[in-house]
Amino acid sequence: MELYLYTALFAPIVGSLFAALFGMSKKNIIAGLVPSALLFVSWLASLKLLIYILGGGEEVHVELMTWMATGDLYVPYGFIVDQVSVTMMMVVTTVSTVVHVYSIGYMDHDKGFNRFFAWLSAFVFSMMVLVMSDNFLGLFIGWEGVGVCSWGLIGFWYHKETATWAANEAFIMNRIADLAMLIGIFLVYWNTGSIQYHEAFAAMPALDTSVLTAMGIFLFIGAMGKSAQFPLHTWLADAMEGPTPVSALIHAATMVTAGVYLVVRANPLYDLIPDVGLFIASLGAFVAMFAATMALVNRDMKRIIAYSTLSQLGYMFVAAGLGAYWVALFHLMAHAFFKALLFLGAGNVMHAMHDELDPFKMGDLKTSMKWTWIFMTLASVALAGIYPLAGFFSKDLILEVSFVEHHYILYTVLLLTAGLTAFYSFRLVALIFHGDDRHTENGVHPHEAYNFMLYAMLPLAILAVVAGMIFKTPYYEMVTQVLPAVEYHIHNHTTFWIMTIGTQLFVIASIVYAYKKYAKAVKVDKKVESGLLYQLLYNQYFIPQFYEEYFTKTYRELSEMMWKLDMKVVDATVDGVANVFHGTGKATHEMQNGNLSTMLRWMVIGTVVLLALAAAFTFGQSEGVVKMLSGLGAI
Amino acid sequence: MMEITLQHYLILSTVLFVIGLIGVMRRKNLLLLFFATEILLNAVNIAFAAISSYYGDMTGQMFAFFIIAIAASEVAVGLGLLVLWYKRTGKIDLDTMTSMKG
Amino acid sequence: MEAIAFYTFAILTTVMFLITVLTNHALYALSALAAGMIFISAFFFMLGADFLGAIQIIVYTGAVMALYAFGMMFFDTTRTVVESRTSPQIIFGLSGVAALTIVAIFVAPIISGNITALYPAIDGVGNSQMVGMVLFTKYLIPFEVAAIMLLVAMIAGIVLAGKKMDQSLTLMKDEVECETKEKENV
Amino acid sequence: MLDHILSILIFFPALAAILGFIVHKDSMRAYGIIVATVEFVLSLWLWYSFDASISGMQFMEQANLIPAFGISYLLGVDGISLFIIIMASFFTMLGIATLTETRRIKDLIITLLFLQMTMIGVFAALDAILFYVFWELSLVPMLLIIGIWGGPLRIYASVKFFLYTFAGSLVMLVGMLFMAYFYYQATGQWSFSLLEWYRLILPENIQYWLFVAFFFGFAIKVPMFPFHTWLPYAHGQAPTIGSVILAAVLLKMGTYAFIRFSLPLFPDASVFFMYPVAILAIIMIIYTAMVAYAQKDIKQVVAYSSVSHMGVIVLGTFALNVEGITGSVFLMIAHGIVSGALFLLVGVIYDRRHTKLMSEFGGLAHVMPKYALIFGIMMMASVGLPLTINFVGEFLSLLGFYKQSHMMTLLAGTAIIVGAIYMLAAYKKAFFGDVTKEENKNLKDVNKTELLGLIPLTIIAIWLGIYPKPVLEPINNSVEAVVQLMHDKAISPEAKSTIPSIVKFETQEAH
Repeated sequence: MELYLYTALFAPIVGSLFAALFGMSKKNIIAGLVPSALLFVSWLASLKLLIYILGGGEEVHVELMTWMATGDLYVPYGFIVDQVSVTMMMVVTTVSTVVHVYSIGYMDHDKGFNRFFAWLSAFVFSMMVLVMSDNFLGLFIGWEGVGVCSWGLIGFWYHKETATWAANEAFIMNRIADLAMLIGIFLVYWNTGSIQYHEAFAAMPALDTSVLTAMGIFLFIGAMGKSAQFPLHTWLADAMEGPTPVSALIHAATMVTAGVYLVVRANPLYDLIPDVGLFIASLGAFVAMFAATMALVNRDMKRIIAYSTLSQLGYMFVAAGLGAYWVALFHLMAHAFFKALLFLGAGNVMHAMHDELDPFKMGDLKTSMKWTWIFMTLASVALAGIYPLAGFFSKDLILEVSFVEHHYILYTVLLLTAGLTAFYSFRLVALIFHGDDRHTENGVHPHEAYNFMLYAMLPLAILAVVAGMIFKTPYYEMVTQVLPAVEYHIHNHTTFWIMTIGTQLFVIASIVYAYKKYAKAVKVDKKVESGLLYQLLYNQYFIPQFYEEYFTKTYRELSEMMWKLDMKVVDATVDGVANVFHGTGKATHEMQNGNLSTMLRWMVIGTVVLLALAAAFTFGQSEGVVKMLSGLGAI
Repeated sequence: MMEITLQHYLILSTVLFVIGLIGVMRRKNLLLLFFATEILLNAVNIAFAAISSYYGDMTGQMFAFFIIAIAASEVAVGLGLLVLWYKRTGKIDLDTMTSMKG
Repeated sequence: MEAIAFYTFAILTTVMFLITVLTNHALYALSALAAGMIFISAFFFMLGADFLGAIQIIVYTGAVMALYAFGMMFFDTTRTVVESRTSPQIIFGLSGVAALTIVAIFVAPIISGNITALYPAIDGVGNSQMVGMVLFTKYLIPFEVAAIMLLVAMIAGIVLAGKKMDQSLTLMKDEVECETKEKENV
Repeated sequence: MLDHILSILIFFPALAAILGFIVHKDSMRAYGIIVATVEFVLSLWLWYSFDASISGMQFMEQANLIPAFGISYLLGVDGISLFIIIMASFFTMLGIATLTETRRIKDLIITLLFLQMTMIGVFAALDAILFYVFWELSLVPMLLIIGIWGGPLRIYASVKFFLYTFAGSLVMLVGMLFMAYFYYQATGQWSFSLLEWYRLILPENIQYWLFVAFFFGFAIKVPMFPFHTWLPYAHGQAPTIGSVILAAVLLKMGTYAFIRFSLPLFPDASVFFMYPVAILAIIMIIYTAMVAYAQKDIKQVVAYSSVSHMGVIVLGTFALNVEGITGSVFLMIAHGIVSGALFLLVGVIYDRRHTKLMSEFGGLAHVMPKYALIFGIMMMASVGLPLTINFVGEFLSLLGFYKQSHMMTLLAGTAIIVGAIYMLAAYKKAFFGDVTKEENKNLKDVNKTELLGLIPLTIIAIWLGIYPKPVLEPINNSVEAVVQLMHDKAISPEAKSTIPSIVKFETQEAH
């Protein structure tokens, strides 16, 4: 099995390096094909491992070599394939294979074609390291690795100011969280003596709760950055500046879920500190609602999907925070499929519309882009959680979890959010594909994407439909071998049915309302748009402006000030000391006027001073002085 | 009248020395400045001789002796230089000697 | 008796030296200095340093003063010396402080208490004899060095002062300059 | 020959430099490269023959210089100094090989070879006076390099560099003399040998004074806040080669000396001054990072980033445990490689455009993709990305210090944030966007000579990031010895408990 493990892990980096060889030359289709093929190999290897694990196999644990060893610290390159990581591996390889194939078409005309695949495969490698590592520091390698790849891919079109700005923003915000993550790792190391998962977790129950809480909080702050939780969420929407396949792979399916993965992975820790778990859940619910509201009014197709991702991440954190780790992971998986599909569909639309992102300038695309329409509608239905698509099984489960755990406030928030989700998803679908044609006037003549791109999307579409239904039971069986096996059933059948059907009806009502409002000619209601609430939502609660105004600008100004301080105070002090000497020299320069008479007078003054000193020493030869002088070596 | 002790001689020597110092500072004429330096040397000589005598040690006299020798050579060389300078500039005023200005 | 002699000579020497320092006439200064030197030799005799006293008279009053006298003739400083005055406060202030500190040091017991004779004088031996003994045993090398130094000084004095006694160096320099100028003009 | 390898390493370049005076100036470059390569091969041989399992000094040489005062010619290397020596010879070789300077090249190469002698001398010397001599001698070639081949403000910069560091080292010298005097008082004989000094346990108050005296010399060299202002000038005015060597090797003298002198000689004082020094280091990290962000000149960004990283090194050193000190020594190597490479990279663009202002560039990634790639890798190494060389050092340093103080480590850890801010901002300004300036449109990408210098550095930066063991292991062994020595020497119980003992079973028996 080790061979499969290494194949799954290293195939992507081989692909990346291969593509990098062509990085600076002209577009070469082979630079896209080889990484895709290698990713497929990686997928096959992961599949093999999945089958092995499903068949009740032992977890595969290998150590490649030592990384760092000093003092008591020992960090190997260790990898583990267990039930959790194999799930993640399958998600990552599946989505990334699809996205790679899709990108061959999507990036067809881009002159950075080869570079793109180098970055993308490197990202997959980092992600694999992240999920397969058997220790916190290995996870951190992947953690930072995906950060860098995300930086490179968001800023892929580096001639665009907005793209590079967004790339830097993403990287720096992630770094803030990474610091907390590092501190968390330090805490784990100094308290448990190891950063290997199993050793560290084994030592944790013996620790003080306050230490564990600190650990949990710091690690979670790390997760917050990567999963773009409030208040570190702004980078995700801006990250949409990157090419759309990137958004599909990184900012929907894989990287942003790393935070959830971390919490799931550290479940022995979070089980010990339910208070932190509750905090995570509350924050998750808040973000779910908060992001959904921003998605309601946004006019940028990709940002709407990005906010939707954010919202779904909130759901996952609710599940993870409440201890339903397997539910969180399950939603992570289902979400990866349908959200990637949604993004890829959006990519098709963008291509067709010549990179137009405003859905209000589209409309009636269903005639020219039938398959994209079908895929996106499917994905949206799945996202909305309509039976029997994937979203129903995973998302409804989270609602149930919160209900069963008696967190009714969370439940209400999530329920409302489910309605909002349905509304904005179908608002988007309705605006893009239905209604009147608003794009021809702009001189755009849409056409469907390449066939192979559509075929590439097909697996995701199928998975988005069936993932929930088919996978739920075997998945549950498998994962609960390592995660706490808690079944969430509402014992009262009546309640269960009322809730399920009620939720479904609520969601369907939202969908119908969205269609009704946007599927026909779009009327812009000026009154609503000038309203406070609309402005608040449209401007993302003014948080980006707030950050720009109070953090970015302050930091810039503070830096300028520091520089001035450095020059005008610190350096000036140094120069001041030098100037004192120089000035003394200048002042005493007068003494050397060349007049012998003056010199003689100075000589006499010197003599007098020396005499005075001699006298002083003569009379001052008390004990103390003698001691001091002997200390100086003068006597 | 009381006995003359070493202190008397030392104080006399000091007084003479200070007179010499006054001369050194006051004189601008090089030749007269030389006179002042002679006073300084003599003042020291008195001190040496006195100490030598009061402690019964010959070292002081020896030093006085060497100082006299040095004074003699100083006068020889100094006057030579003075003459040379006078021939070059026609002056032996200290204020005119400013070539060592820094 | 000794006290009377001491005070007399002390006052005389001080007055002589003060004249030397303060007078405006070079000739007065020279005469006063010569007188002062002789009075100082009196102290030497009083202190029993006969040899030193003799040397003082011979070398100072005889040789050094003669040299100065010749020098003065040479410089023609028989007339009143005109000097630019500097502020007397500084001069006398400094001198006063110097005097005070030196005296203070001299009277401090720590200095005068710790002296022992390095080469004690031997009883019954004359001063000149004594000087000779010490000079030619312990201080032989300094003595020889002093001799060489005197020789060097003599030669230096002759060379410095005696070079081209008949010519004015200043004029000579001017002539050279004039010649070059003339050449340029031609 | 192996017995005298250190002497050979020290004096071979100096000898070659003297011979260099008779070499014709056209063949001087080749001569310089050959000499530096031989030297580098010798240093590699040193590494090859180095026994990593021994924690003490190896290849020791001794000869009495002034026996009356116990001053001797005492050399030796351990895991701490070994790699800095190799790095010194490596960078001299690389520097000469990639030299683009054309003015007075003969003098420059001779100066560089002399500089190499002093650098290796500092790191190999085990006698305080010998150390001091090399320490001060190293100023002279650097003064010449900045003062002759530097930019428009070169005289000011070089004089500032010289006087500032010189003033600091004088205080250090006084400290050394006192140390020897105390040794004399304790044992009745003079010695300046560091190994002898190690055996001396000083009373605490004397330790404090001596620590401060040594601290001045080292801190100015590091340079620690607030003594850092000579560095931006020196870097700003120095030619590329000067900056590279200054950043890569000369700055390491200060931090190396902390580990060699301050910690083992004054363990109690080190514990006492741990927090003050750490506070300075933290100010240094954050403050200079902010200043770096405000810079307009890309070389100044790298210069200030150097200071910021040196802060992490100092912090790691004063963690006073194996993790931290090992990390800081490793970070010295890492910072040498990375900042050296960054200065080389800045030199590349300076050679083409004769300006270092970022506003003059923009969009360089379009015209110089290879350059952008290498710069990108080095930038990522500089911000401490895992699997690059800096991360190992930074992680270990911070990990070590976390044991001492949580809050301070959190503050110091902002290094990874602020570091990313200024580096990414600079990268964005210079490389991203459209090519706006006409002059930049036809810039040539890195040529073969430049690649010759940059590719090895890139490889090392990644190789040691992925597999640091060959370097980390010898360092670790020597650092363990240092920490154990400190633990044994510490007087106050507070210091004893702060500095961990390596020999675990003994302490367990004691309890």
